[in-house]
Amino acid sequence: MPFIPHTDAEVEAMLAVIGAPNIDALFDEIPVELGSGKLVSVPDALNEMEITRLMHERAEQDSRQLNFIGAGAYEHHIPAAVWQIATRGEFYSAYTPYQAEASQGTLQLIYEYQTMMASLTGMDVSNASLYDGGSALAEAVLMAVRAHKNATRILMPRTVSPLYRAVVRNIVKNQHIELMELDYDPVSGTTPVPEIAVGDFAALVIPQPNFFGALEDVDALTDWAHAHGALAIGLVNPTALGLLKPPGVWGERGADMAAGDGQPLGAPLSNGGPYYGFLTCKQALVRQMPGRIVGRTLDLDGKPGFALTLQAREQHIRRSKATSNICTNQGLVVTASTIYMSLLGPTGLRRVASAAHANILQLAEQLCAIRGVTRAFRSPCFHEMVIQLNRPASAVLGELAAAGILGGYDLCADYPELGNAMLVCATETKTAADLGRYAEQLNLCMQEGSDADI
Amino acid sequence: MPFIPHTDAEVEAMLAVIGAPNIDALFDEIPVELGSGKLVSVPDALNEMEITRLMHERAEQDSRQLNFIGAGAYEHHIPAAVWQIATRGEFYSAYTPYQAEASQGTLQLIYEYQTMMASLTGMDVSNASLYDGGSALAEAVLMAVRAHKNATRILMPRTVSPLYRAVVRNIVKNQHIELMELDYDPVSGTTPVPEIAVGDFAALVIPQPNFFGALEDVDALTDWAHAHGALAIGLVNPTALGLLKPPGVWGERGADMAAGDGQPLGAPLSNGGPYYGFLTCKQALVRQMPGRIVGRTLDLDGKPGFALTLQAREQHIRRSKATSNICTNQGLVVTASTIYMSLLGPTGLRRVASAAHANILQLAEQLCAIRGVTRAFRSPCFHEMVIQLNRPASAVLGELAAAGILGGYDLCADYPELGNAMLVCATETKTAADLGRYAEQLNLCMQEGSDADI
Amino acid sequence: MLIFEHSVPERMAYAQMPAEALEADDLPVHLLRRDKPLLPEASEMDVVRHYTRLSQKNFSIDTHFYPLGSCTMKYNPRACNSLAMLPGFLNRHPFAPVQTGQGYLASMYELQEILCDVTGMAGVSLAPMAGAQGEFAGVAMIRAYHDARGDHARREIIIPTAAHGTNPATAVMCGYSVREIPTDATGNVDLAALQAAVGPQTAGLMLTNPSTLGVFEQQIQRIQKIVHDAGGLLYYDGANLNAILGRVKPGDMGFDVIHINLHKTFSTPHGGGGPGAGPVGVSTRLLPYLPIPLVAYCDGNYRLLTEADRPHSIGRLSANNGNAGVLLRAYIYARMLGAEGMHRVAEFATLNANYLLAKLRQAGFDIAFPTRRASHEFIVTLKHLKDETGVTAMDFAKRLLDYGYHAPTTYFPMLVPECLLIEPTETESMATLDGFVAAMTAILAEARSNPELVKGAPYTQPVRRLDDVKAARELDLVWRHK
Amino acid sequence: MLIFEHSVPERMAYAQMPAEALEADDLPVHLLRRDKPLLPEASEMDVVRHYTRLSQKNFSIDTHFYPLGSCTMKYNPRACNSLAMLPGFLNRHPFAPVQTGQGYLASMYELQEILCDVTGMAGVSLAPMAGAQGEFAGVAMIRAYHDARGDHARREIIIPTAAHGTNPATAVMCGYSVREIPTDATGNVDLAALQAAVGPQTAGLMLTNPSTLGVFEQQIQRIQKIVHDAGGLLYYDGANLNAILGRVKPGDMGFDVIHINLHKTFSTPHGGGGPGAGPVGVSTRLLPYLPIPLVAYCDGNYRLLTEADRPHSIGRLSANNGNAGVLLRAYIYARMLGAEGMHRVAEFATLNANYLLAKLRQAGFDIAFPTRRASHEFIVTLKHLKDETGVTAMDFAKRLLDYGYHAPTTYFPMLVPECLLIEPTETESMATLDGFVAAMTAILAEARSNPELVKGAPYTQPVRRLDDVKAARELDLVWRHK
Ligand SMILES: Cc1ncc(COP(=O)(O)O)c(C=O)c1O
Ligand SMILES: Cc1ncc(COP(=O)(O)O)c(C=O)c1O
Repeated sequence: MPFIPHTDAEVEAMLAVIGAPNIDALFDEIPVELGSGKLVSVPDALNEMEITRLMHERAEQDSRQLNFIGAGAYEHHIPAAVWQIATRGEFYSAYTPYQAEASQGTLQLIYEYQTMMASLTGMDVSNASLYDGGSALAEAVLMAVRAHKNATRILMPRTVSPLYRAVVRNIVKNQHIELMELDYDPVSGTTPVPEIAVGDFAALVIPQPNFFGALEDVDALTDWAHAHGALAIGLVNPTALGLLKPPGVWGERGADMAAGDGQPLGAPLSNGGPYYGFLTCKQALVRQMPGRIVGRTLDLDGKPGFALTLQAREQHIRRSKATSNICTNQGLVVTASTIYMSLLGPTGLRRVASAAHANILQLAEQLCAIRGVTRAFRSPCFHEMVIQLNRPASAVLGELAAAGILGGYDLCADYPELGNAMLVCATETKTAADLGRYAEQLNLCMQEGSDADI
Repeated sequence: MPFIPHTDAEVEAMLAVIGAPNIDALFDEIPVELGSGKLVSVPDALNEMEITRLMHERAEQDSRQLNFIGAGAYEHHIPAAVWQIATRGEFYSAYTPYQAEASQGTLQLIYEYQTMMASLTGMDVSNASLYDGGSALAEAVLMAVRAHKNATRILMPRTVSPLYRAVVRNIVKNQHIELMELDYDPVSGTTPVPEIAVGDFAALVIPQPNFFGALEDVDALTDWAHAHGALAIGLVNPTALGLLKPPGVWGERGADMAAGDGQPLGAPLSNGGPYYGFLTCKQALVRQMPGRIVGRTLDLDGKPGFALTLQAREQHIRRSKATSNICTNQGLVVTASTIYMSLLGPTGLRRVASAAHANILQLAEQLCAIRGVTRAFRSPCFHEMVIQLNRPASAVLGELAAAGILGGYDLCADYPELGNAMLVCATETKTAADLGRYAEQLNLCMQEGSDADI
Repeated sequence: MLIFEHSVPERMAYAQMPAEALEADDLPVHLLRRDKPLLPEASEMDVVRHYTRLSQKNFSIDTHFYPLGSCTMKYNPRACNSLAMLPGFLNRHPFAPVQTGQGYLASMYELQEILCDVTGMAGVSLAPMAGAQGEFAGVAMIRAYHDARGDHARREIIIPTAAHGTNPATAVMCGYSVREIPTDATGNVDLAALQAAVGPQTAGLMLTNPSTLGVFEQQIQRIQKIVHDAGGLLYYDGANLNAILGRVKPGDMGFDVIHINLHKTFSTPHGGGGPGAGPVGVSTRLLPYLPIPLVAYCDGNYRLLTEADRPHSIGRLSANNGNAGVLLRAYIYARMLGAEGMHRVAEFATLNANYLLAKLRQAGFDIAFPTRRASHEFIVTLKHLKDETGVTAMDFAKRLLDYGYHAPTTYFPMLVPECLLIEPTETESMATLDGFVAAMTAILAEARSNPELVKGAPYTQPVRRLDDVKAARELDLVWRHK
Repeated sequence: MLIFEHSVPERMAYAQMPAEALEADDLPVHLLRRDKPLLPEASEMDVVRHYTRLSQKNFSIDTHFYPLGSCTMKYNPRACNSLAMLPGFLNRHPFAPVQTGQGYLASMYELQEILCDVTGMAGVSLAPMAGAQGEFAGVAMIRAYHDARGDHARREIIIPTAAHGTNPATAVMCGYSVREIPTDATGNVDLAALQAAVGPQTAGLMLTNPSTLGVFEQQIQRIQKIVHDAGGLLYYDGANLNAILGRVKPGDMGFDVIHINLHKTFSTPHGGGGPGAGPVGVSTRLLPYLPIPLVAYCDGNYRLLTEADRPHSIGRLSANNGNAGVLLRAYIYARMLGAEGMHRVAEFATLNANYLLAKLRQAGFDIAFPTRRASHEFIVTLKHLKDETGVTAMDFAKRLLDYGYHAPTTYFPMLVPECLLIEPTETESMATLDGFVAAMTAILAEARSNPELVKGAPYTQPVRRLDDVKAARELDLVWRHK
């Protein structure tokens, strides 16, 4: 049987030691009325050769196109070293590092990750990861409510990804937390400082860049939150932090927490996962932090080493009083990400960010030169922008896809007020030729389409 | 600069220690008249992102087709574990294990490889690899001449791959070694026992299976060689040895050496390389063996360990008197191959061999049912066979290729006497559907072609 | 040495640098970063060498026997890794049109079907990203079910004291309070206590079966009846599914919802902490509430169902499609096992556990539930040894590392003192188990003859015993330049 | 433990087994195998675990500084590995029609061009599978050249005593006898001896430059003239090309033929012993003789040239296309370096070597050629230390392993007693070099204060010092069941 090493002779010997006549006897405590458990729709086994062929065929079906979709998952170059090292058996097939002395590889790596992520976001402390950006934001919201003690309302701008807002809602809704949406300025596409005089808000979420790719006035928003007794939660794209001011220094006192999706730092698009959520905060909030945290300590000989710490926050110790139910996190992706950040360093990350930014500017120029295409918002953007079309976005996207181009993310369902709008992304992976090809093809669609519309 | 870690400050500090004003000064012993060495046709650097895209595009150009070509390089399933482990940095980026204590991984693996390869071929000793099958055969020939002492003629059947014969010729020709070709029986496609009464032959090469895929009467040939004072060199496909009698027990006394290409044991087709040549022999010949050999020994504490041994045969000690000039061999492919053999084990290898054999039988039946297609030879075959067509093989192969099928290896240039003949291979990778697809397509070609020919 | 200690200002891994772009002078200066983040400034080789060496400091399945109870550390087939990482899968954007993802979606659809069969449930959602999120989805569905019926009085989830910590933590995240019930001396749920606990306030019961004590709950049918009769639903923590795979189905036990840890039973790698995948399966009555996305097949095409298709869904729990790459690995594994192979998993996992139990008992170890069959795992208690020698379960665990074995789970479940929860899994051979027994036996002798030796362990690891108290007291969570 | 010791009769890695085919009853029984070959009978996990752990017993570039002189152990970019192993490249049969291999062939064609530029030669063949086979091809071409001119008297190849062993061994394989000439005190060829050696019997000279002594041959032009004037040709052993890459071209030195070790200068991995690639470059007069296959570009297509196209070729040296996968890695590396990066290789390799030399000299080590610049490598001789303390170069080398550094090349070149040939390469940082100097300095002190300590080294490796004599005397080359 696949992956079972036993020979018949060994099975006999083992049963003799146990004193059981056969393997079935080992299940004699299971009430027979529960049935045989016979599998009826699991197909017969494929050997590795057969499954290899099948999966190659399927992967080839999933064709590679020129991708301009972002919307929370970004195509970046991932150095070859990243996954070659992350998938080494010692990282790949280890469990959560409960036995610290036999897990120094993973533990030291997480400590290094925490350092990088805290510094990147301008915070003091990072945990070892959460599931993804959306669930990290949900945990940040729960954390804010715990920290604030007096308030359970959260201000949530509509410029936060609608997918993230849905996730947060689904996760926190049973705990009587109210999410109050804030509308955006239709000209700038950013969130104005709220005009709510006072209120019992636990926190304000501040996305940077926001879902439209636009840059929020994070200083003003942070200061407003603090002035109103609320915590400020920065929701950030970590690549952008190569270029943009980190949450820790927003406004007068800096945001209190930062969360986001670590995918841009070394995780492939991979149909949407596995990615990972990061969460960092100021020192004062560390005991409210959900998830694993690694600390540096000393061994019996006084030599430095690493171990999971502050476990009293966690479910396996605190059970119903834990800061979260999270147990397994996204360790391997964090491993990859740590290697990614190490390979890029501050200069590489800044260059990736600026190259992406330069690309979207160039793309914006080319696309907006096309008749029927306009830019939706005036504010500066990072590497995504919203364009509005004089034809249905879904039709245009379909035509582009037929030509091998994934043109963007259709905004109509989430932001009907924007009309035929779509969110377009260009990362550092796009060459001038790629941008040109997109513009040319969109130009064709818009012309033919408007002809067709007549 | 790519892969150079130095910062400007470090360069300054290092030059100061050296006492040189700049890097150029370090080259002051090179006569200036030799020119600047400026590169004129090396293109500008691509970063990893750019080269990744380029190579992906090129690899996609090299399309995957349904392959029935063998002729010395065979498509087999390679377990995923094989190259994932072989490319671990510790194997991949180590040098030849000169410092034994710091190279026990590689050394033990080679010792295990030697054991497997010696057993597979039925010999006592194996070296650690040669370049490929062709050059291994050349080394076997040289070894036979050294061992024999009195003769420099080698009997070389025409059923040995023409490519191997060319390689052997090119490598041994400057050492006054004569290669005498033996013709094959046109009915069986195998080598009859030579009808040469006596002669000064150093060795007879015995291919099993031979280039036509047919099985030679190895016992008779081996005994004939020994009866005539010549050594017997088995040239074998290692996969076939899962099923076929190993050279070490051919005839009364067994062949003296076995050589071949290790590619079928875990090396991808990869445009022809890297593969590796294996060479095994009886104990008596060990000191004539070219290439590296690993031995087991003890350390200072009496613990077993592994080290390169019998180095007095090798060029770095013996220089002009060495058994060969080989230095670097094909270590990493041997690493992969050792893992491959371990994963398959005796049962797996036998099953691979029988599955391939069963496939060629089935294919033979289907192809020979097509009008204008006949089997060239009557003898049993392993996993390759020669078919003859009533149309030019090159045209048929071209038409098959256009339909996505690589139909075989055209024999016309090397064996014009066979007419429109080609060598067809089916390994365990082929499903019944694959065989059917080939037969159907060939049927089409033969019909349309003969129409076209009219 | 930390990666930061390899860092030198201005050093770069040049091949990873895109060309310097024009300055982003269109961006407002006050929004730009002024400091340089503390990322390493290292060469590519520095980084490769650092992390390659770091990896060697781990125990892992690929290097060691790892009998960590409750974690099902079995062989992670290498093919699952390489096939799930084929470029066609890796490069696809989650929001790319479904036509470009039929290969991936077909695999997900078939995985849903396979998991339905395995669990005996009516429907499965692959969305949850780990066991705990699967629990969350499950309990949220229980709540949605009661809420939909206007049954708002059910504010309590019943959980046995032996349960994994995620169970009570999850119940609380879903807005429930937790009522714990005890386990009886043989490791079964205390039925009387359960009977006393249920009532109109009962939203449901969360049960792990086989339990974290390593035994199959023999009264499972009565438990089911008690809870259902009280109007509650039954949640099955499927983390221990490896023990019953292909032997008995939770659906056949009458459960309403189950989560499965694919990173256990379906052998996706644990990656030093994750990612996992925690699909949930449900009985018919909970079908409408399954979290999205779900994969549907219609008109010859696979597609993802969303809120629009599933108005009663508890919604999405991830911004994208959950841990797609993990799910692919599980699918590949399932296909390689096939029905027959899957039946064998529980059989041989159970054989290994019972063999190890028998051998350790022979070697003089105290088994926590000596009258019971082990499921795929079992508990040794070192209480007597500690009383006798002062050697604790933790000391014992650390000493095992010196013998080249990862330690079993220690101090969980909490109700057995000085416990070692041992799970060998089906992929380990008899020889490995015998080696482990020999090590355990040797340590037992050491504990008696030289307890200080055991208490000082480990001696052969990159570090000696670490000071956890100091770690928590003098928090050092990020590195700073000296 | 050997893999065979994990073996149990009838155990199998089932996922790797094709279904049992029908018995091959059409095959004559006397041709069938009767015994079971001694291959391991192990589970997939056994195998993965065994070889993963085995790998950890190696030093390698990915884990250690590896200053092995003459071997150019520099960083092997990981991208070269993953890109050369893309399925499109891996799955192509060498005899597939050229239309299906244009991506691969384009890369090979461009690599030929790049290597022509780098060597300053008129043509390059990628066929040879390692340096020694490149040498063979080169000397065979020299012979073909003389033979073609009917110049059959030239039966001798001149080789400096410092040369690598492959040089004389190759000459003999090509049917030549070898005349050795000495090196002078400064490390240059002894010109008088060369002058005396050449004559009508001279087929050619094989020279390594920079030499294996780590110095650039200053009289290269005069050597060239002496040999050419005598009617011989000049062979350039390019194993040390890393020292001059982009600084000076062998073609500009007047050489007729060169081989290049791509597994050194072009950073293809050494793989614990290979595979390498040893392309040969030639001047115009040797062009017709280049080994096949060569890649040509015509009418918009790349194709392989064979005997038919190249009737004077020395022919093929491999049954297929040489080490194609290694060549792909070299091509990728070359493209990542680009012209500018290639110029920098020699500069920084030389900077590192001279820095290390200066530091070691300061630390009290004897430099073999103290008046010379180091090229990319240099020699330390421990003759005095040995006389003083009994500690040999080998002892010193073994002790370095304990400090976490791979040893330099020892006892090569043979003419310097107790030598260490040290080659840091350009990819190592100043900090690494400083660490190495500190270790060397510490061992020097140990050798003086406690020579036995050094002679007993290593202490930290999987084994202590191994008995080479026993290995050669009591041959144990294959494992046998006890
Ligand atoms: C019994 C049990 N339930 C739940 C979980 C939680 O699963 P996860 O870690 O995937 O969130 C675990 C895993 O440790 C477990 O053992
Ligand atoms: C100077 C010199 N020449 C030739 C060779 C032979 O090269 P290869 O080992 O690739 O055959 C080497 C390699 O060790 C060398 O250092």
